[in-house]
Amino acid sequence: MRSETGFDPALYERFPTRHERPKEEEEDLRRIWCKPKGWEYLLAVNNNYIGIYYLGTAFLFFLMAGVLALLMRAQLAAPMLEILPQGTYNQVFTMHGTVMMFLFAVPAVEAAGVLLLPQMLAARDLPFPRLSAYAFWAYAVGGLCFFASIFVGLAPDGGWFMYPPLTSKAYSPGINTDFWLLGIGFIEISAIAGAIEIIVGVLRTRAPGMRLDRMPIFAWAMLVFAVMIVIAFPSIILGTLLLEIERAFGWPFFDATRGGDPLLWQHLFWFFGHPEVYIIFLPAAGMMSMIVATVAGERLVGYRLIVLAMIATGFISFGVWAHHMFTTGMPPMTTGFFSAASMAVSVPAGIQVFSWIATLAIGKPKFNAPGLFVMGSIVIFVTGGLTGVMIAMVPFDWQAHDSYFIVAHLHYVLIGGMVFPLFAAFYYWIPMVSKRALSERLAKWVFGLMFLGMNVAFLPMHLAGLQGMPRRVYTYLPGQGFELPNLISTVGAFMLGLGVLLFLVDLARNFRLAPGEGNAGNVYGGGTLEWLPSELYSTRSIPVVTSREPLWDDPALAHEVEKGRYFLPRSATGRRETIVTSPLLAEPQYLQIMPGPSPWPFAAAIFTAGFFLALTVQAYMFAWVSGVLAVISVLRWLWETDRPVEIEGVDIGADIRVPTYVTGPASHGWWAMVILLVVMGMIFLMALFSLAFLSSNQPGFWRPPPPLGEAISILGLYAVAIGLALTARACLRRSPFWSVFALLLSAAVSSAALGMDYVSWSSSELGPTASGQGAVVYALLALQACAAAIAILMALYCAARAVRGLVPQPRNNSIDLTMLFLVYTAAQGVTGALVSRLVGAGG
Amino acid sequence: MTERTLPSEGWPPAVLDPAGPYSEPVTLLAWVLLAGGTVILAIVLGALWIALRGSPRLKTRLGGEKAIWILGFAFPSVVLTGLLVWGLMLTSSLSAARVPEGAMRVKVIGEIWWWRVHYQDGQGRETLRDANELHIPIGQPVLLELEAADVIHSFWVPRLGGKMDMIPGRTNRLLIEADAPGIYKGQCAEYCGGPHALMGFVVVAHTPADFARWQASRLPSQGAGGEGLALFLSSGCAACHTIRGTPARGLAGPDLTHVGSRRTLGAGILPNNPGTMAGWVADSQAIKPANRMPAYHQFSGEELQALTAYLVSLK
Amino acid sequence: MKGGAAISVLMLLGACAPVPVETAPADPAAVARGRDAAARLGCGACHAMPGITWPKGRVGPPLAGFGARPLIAGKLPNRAPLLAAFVTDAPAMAPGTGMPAIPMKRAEADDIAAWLLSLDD
Amino acid sequence: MKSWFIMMGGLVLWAVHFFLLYLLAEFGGSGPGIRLAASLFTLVILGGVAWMFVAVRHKTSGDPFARWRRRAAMLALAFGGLGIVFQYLPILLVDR
Repeated sequence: MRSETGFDPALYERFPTRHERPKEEEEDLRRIWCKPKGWEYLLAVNNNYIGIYYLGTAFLFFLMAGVLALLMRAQLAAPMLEILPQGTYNQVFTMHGTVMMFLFAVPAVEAAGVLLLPQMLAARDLPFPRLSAYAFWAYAVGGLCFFASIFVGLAPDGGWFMYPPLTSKAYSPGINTDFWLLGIGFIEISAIAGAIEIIVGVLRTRAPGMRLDRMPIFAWAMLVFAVMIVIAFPSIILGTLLLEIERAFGWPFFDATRGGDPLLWQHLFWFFGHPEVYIIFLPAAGMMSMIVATVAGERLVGYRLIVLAMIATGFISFGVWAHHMFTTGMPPMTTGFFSAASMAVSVPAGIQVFSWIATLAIGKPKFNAPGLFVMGSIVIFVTGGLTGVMIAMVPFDWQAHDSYFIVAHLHYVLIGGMVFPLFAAFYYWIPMVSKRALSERLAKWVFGLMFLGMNVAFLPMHLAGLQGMPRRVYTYLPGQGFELPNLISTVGAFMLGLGVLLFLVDLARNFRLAPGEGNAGNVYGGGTLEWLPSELYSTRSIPVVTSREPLWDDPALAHEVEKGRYFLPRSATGRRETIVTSPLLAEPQYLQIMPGPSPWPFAAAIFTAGFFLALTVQAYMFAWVSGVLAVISVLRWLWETDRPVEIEGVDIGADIRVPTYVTGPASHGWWAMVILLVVMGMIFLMALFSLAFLSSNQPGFWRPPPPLGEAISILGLYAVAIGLALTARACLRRSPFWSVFALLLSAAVSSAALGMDYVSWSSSELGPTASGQGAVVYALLALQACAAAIAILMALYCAARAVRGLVPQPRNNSIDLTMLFLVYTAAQGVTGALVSRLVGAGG
Repeated sequence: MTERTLPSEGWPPAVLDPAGPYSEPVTLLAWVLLAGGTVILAIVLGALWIALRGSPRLKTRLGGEKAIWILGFAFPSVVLTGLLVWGLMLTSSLSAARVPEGAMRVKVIGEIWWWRVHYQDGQGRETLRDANELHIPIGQPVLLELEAADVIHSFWVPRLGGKMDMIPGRTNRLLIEADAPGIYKGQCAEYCGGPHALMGFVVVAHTPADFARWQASRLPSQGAGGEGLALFLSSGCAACHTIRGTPARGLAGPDLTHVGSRRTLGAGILPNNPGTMAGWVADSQAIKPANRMPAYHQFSGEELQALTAYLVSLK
Repeated sequence: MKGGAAISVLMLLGACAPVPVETAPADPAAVARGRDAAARLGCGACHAMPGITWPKGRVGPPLAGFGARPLIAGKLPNRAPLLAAFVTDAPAMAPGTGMPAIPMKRAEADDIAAWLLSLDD
Repeated sequence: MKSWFIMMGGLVLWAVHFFLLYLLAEFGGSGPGIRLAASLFTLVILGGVAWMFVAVRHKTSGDPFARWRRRAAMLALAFGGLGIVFQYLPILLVDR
């Protein structure tokens, strides 16, 4: 494979160029990527700002959820204390788990990706900066409002896993549970948005020459992470949607008395919930791999092994969800599958651990702050991994499940696998964004307290679990031997808290945020591109990458990059831009023009959060107004993008010319749309699984579906819709108006097909509240209605653009993407119409 | 009746102190896993130590892909394969998918926040109803049919076997057996809201002879009746509780026909004596907040006495 | 407050009982055994008791400072033998009370009485 | 796409195997028919692993990325193969 795109690799030889670059180029870049002033900080979209905001907010949630943990440990210090009353404790433990998982862990690693990836890949920014800004603000505003529910006693109290029927309207009548279900809503949206951003960013905006096998390991980790989010999150999106519909409208998805099944929720939840653990762990492991190499002062041993280990983890982690359900009465053989996969998934983890140890062994490891946290992390994570193997054994899990043994295990895994690496990363990368590094002297204390505190807090919990102490208890009776382990745990928890407090002191003393005003520099001597001198526009020029640690291999690189002797030493179009490269070999393909700061992503985020929060407190009018305003804001932000550009091809350095506008499968927009469609497809697939699951578990409630024959005309209509959508793309060459007309017609035909499907079901006298079958069938129709509504909106948006002359010929991305969405909508409709009539048809 | 009330202090830990054939093999597995895990942790720590402080010769050995393959792939693959085979065979032999001959059958239904116990004969016909206490003979496997009336609960007696969830709409099966007479503590293991922490129960294991005597004593109430019974019937207690042999037929709360003979009150949390009975009847909310029985503030001292005396007499 | 309470207790005692108050110090071992017995029997189901975190029943009076109280159940002088008899069989000593007779050993009752009388603040 | 499939082929095969086995058990139970089907399917999948191993191993190309991709594929086959064998054990050893 000499070339992926026809680009001649020999062209790389032209760099570094010889000539001095004009001074104005650098001033132009500074002006174009200028610093926000005053309230403009709210509108910033540059990853240097959004990344920091994002990480800071995630860390704030870590601190707040940590305080909740200390409250719980205080309550459990001795038997039958009354520091937190029963009801409050139940809210506090629910919030601790929810906030740590949804508002800290996932956003924190996503934030690290947003902050670090462009620098590491030497891109000017991530490909969809406004989407990053939107994802951040929706998360920050929504998350803070959600957290505030605990101050007014309205926080959810059903546990972070929210098992129905405890969380159904009958047993949780208040709006506490709705806070969880809707509160998780915008976190799901923001996670998916971030994942799309990261996948396209990693695959398409790498510096030229950064082939897959030269990609920093952290970028690999983030790629696997983002793909996993795309596959796993749809399951929880569907789950929360269904449970909220059950609570609001009484559709019995999980109600066993009406043909639903509480176990369906557990499958949907854990199909997300277990990969979630690896979603959190992999980016942190990626950071570990980066930091270990620098700490050892040597190249990472087993780079390829680690890459494949991470990909294998990504795969196999989707085969372990039901190991949270070994005690639900699943048939023994089925538990065996999940036990086997749980064993298999520990092999890649072992590979990574021994790669880190091997790297330390060949180098001369330094015991600096990142080094200490890396070593501590290995010890803690391995301990957690070993107890993980124990509970992967089904008979042992029958005893350990839902006991404090699990609490110990999961904290070892998450603190060792994510929190310690994150602290290592704080120490390691803060010099990149701060004028001053953190204190090495204080770091030893922070590490000591955290490491010791962690072990003192969680080691005794193994014992408490084996003694028979169940999880999620607000107190325990005296005389069972639980007193001593719990008291020790509480002492340890406060030691851990003290360590974190000391870290805050260090931050307050030394952290001086200054994107674009110089930084502490490459304190630890890292070899990857994020340590190139950079400003708000990232690096002055974008280097040609010839190895995994370019800074170690080419000591002159930083200087040459700074002098503008590589790709894109100026703004070629006078706007924000970055080079889009090919996914495997990173050959330059075209120049992407990027949107700049805008109030609209911020507005869209505020209204999105407003929509969900208003729904929670049942202010329906306000919710709908907010929802409509959110959609308008999104459309308004898109309106400025995808404009026709006059400059057809530009010089991106050394007379290499690339186009500035590309359509079709090579464009970054196409990639993002395809990923979004994968997300929607997964949501729909999980809904189809729900239908099949209920039909096999609650056959007594099953009614024969309408005959398959009724679907024939529906299928025909959907086929027409697909044909029209494809025509729209083809006939744009001739006329934008015919093209838009075909799109509108396709959307209309799809809607008509959906209408026929609906009529066919409603005349079968199966209502959505009648049984689990009815509920899922109508949920499928509702999902289809959502897709159809979005399709109509997109077609109308294209029509509006055509009217204003914003649809250039012969190809246009807005038209392309709408076409893709319409084809998907029709395909989803066909699948739904067929499967819903086939499942349970024989019985 | 010889009774052994263990473990009172949590030592040895219940999971490592098995009392029957459905917990013993798991304890062995637990010990092997704990010991093996410790050894492997020691190996990793040793390797980390060598990497950080070892001699150059050892460091070179550790610092290559070969070491990663051996320690990170080959070794775990072998160990895990062995464990998996053992685990699967044990799963197969302990699971209630196959019921041994002559097993006693009991249906246990989880309620918020107590346990309904229905004894059955060999054909699955109900023979006796009780609550919060399970009596079994030693040396005989007991097949539990576990159901839930409201939300998900989980049945767990660590010394007699693993846990099994009780899920609305399903009947899960679990086998337990005790080797020695005694009282074995149980606890709900699945978070079920409110006072989930205070949802306990006890399993009482008898010798076969004692068990037969116990069974014979489970007749409809021969209690004293009188003022206590009258109060019970007139104060609304009967709306929720059944006392066989009286007009009290309520089904929402625990069957009280033999409440006086139970070891505990409030689902495994309080000792059972006239004092605790009076306290529970008058104000159970102070003892187990949010439980479904309201506080009864209307009784005079004498009335509370009479009611307590009656309930205690229901042996 | 404490001084005032002590004085009023003394005045009350002086008013109704010419005999000097028994002040024989209780055996600390008996006090400890008494507290354990009270916890084991679940006296907390009705009474909030010092040193016992659960249960904190509200049916009967809290027992903090019981040793300093002049009367048992507002009726009987608060002295060890009477108190031991009372905790064993309250209805016999104070008809009309809600507190039932509680089966316990004689020694347990003595220990509980010693413990209760040691609760003087 | 081809590059990705070569690199992750072993794991893709694992995924196909795992989900088919799970769906068979979830919707079909654990009777002898299901076991036979699962066993045959496992054989096919293992055949696929072997075929990929042979096909990828004999590719000769001097291009560094292709070489890297090939060695990555071997690793994926190792992880996937181990997983597939693990996945089949319950069919052999668990009787219900």
